[in-house]
Amino acid sequence: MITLAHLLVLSGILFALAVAGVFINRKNIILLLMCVELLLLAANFNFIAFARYLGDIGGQVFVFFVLTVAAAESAIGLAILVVLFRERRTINVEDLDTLKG
Amino acid sequence: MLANYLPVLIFLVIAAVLAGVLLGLGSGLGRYLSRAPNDAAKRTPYECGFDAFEDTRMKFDVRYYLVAILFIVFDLEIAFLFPWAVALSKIGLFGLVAMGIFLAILVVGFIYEWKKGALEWD
Amino acid sequence: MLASVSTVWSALPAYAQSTAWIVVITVALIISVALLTLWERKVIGWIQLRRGPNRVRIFGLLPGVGQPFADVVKLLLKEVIIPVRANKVLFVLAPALALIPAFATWAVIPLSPELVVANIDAGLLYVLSLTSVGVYGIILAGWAANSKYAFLGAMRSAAQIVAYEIAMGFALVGVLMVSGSLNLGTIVRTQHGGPLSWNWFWLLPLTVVYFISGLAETNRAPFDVAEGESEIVAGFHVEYSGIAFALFFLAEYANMILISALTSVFFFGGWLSPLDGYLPEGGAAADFLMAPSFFWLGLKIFVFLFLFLWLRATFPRYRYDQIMRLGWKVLIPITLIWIAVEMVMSYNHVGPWAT
Amino acid sequence: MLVEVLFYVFATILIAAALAVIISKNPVHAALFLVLSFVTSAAIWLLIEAEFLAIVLVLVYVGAVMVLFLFVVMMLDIKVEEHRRGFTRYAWLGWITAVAVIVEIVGVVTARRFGVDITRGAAPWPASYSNTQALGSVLYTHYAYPFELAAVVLLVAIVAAIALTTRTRRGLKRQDINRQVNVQSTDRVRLVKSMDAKSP
Repeated sequence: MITLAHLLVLSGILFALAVAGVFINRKNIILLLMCVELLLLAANFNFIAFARYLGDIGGQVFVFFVLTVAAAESAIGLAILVVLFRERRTINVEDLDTLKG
Repeated sequence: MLANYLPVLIFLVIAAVLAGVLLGLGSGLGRYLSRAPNDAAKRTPYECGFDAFEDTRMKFDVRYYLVAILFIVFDLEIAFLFPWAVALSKIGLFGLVAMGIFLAILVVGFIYEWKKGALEWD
Repeated sequence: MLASVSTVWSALPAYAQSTAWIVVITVALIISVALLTLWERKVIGWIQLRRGPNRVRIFGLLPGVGQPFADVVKLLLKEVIIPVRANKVLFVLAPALALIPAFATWAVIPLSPELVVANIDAGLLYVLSLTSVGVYGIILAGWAANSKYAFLGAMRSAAQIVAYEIAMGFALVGVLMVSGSLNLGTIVRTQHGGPLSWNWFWLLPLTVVYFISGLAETNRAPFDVAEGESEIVAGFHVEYSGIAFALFFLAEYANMILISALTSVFFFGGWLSPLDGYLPEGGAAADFLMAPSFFWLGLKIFVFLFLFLWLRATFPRYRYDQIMRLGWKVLIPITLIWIAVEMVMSYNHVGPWAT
Repeated sequence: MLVEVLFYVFATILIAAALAVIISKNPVHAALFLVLSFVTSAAIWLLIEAEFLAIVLVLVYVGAVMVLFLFVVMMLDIKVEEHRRGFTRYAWLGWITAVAVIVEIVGVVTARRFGVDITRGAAPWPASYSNTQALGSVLYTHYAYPFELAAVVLLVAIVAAIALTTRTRRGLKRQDINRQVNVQSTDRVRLVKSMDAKSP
């Protein structure tokens, strides 16, 4: 029997790994975007778990919207990345400091 | 519900096993029977007989990315249409109008895409 | 004898029964693919006033029947060459990733009124998502080989498949609006009542769109620019040899059979009989012809497979920009318009919504 | 029983894949491990009977978003090893944060019970329950406004992607099908009287 605790702990571990990923890969935008996807996945786990165990479909509806926004986010994020790479030949976060005061 | 999904899992596993067995059997037999020396000429990537004089990775037209990006958006649109089509008989006129507005907004995007020439390949 | 087999069969647990069916389906698919390659070469030969393969016999049977089996043996015995600087793991993984979705999709296809391996509620979604996973085999094959032609071919194929998947998805939404269920068995059952109540009648534009997208999705002629021999040799699998190449080949042909089966299920009534209600009652033959059965699904699949081959023999290859234009500017608008038409029809209770 | 075993198997694969995503050297491998984590997540969502979302996750994320990621990673050919230099500077901070987050979450989960008994399984759905239909019957009615907002978000994504990436190139020859189809013989061929034609 899978219980709510199982899922919450699993999503917690996933979330923690994703946070660690953001720290470890803080120079490479594309890996940062991947870590953000993992973060959102962990959040979605919680929504789905609670939707199931509280018997409320609203949580699933919310996951659907999170998926939508996250997909749109990565679409635009990668579009920016492609344009950036064509202009600068780099995606290193530290080289992208033109807007720095 | 879960019992219905068990055969899907079994099928996925059997398909993977099939691929693995064929690959293992084929490459094992092939290596056992191969006579030709395993030299560099045999194992270089195909390039019409020339030596490869450039890196394989090259600059790609930005339209390839654009196709993939637009695919994400339209895929989501399709994902939103599925439960709607299934629940069509239950949600009545309100649901019909809601989807009408949804599609209208996205058709605006589609027309923009068309007018901007994002769909032209040249 | 038969009775004892059936008692043993029904004593088996459900998972053992489905495993047995899965093995049967897998073996049947592989044999069908072998025969399909022969049939393809024969049909195209006849269209071009040639004989096609006519040398290799098995057991003195029809000339040519042994050809695909001889091919299988040859492919099994050839060496699999892994090019230098290729990514070995991904290079080997790619053909498996192409093969798995082409086979596993069959789990949800209703083969006869009683027989479907996995009677899942979201069958259509499952089909669509496995189709979209099939792209990975192609992308990885092109990238892992570290060859220019392979990479170009892979990117072309991937962009093309992705573009036509949208049209495919929209066409399926049209089917869903009629049937109101994602379960493929239910989709077939809602079409009962003779050929004119099958979905193609009210969804004719979507039927055409779906079949054309299916052609493009399987990278078949006339949409086979990815492997246009005159341009980039064999496309994404140019570096593959022996059994690794054979797996891509198997996946492509299994996908053709799959698309034919799906077209029959979604638009042509699957296992329903086209003669239902048209023959006089009584008599074993008439009963068989009017009853829904696997026979009818098989016949429909065969017809669509023939269409695949016929189209290949007839049409010249499209140019890449023409393919993209057809997908984005013709097929997608048609499906969107037809969904709008269906919305009006369902509101006014016309056609399939009449009850 | 089988469900539990499958849950543990998938959960292990998921965590291993997520770990591989954040530490792998090659971005293509990272993307593929991310695909693996999405697939196993979908399997776990299926185990708790969120059928529709599980398959949509595969359809949209594995089938579309990750394809775009792979396109970008493969075609831009980003050499990550260079960017990797000096990543250890903050790595310890990352791991500490990770451990802290895990400890916190486990603590919160065991201490507070969210008004449900977290050690018990969920009540099974009735036999006629259809996840997709249940979702559909609220999504377009009760959640109609967020639903329309989703359309606007997608519209913004389309517009932004096109505005960012397309630039018009001049001097290209394009095929105009209408012109080709409507061409008349007089547009292409000019008949002239031959000088030495004998008049009949």
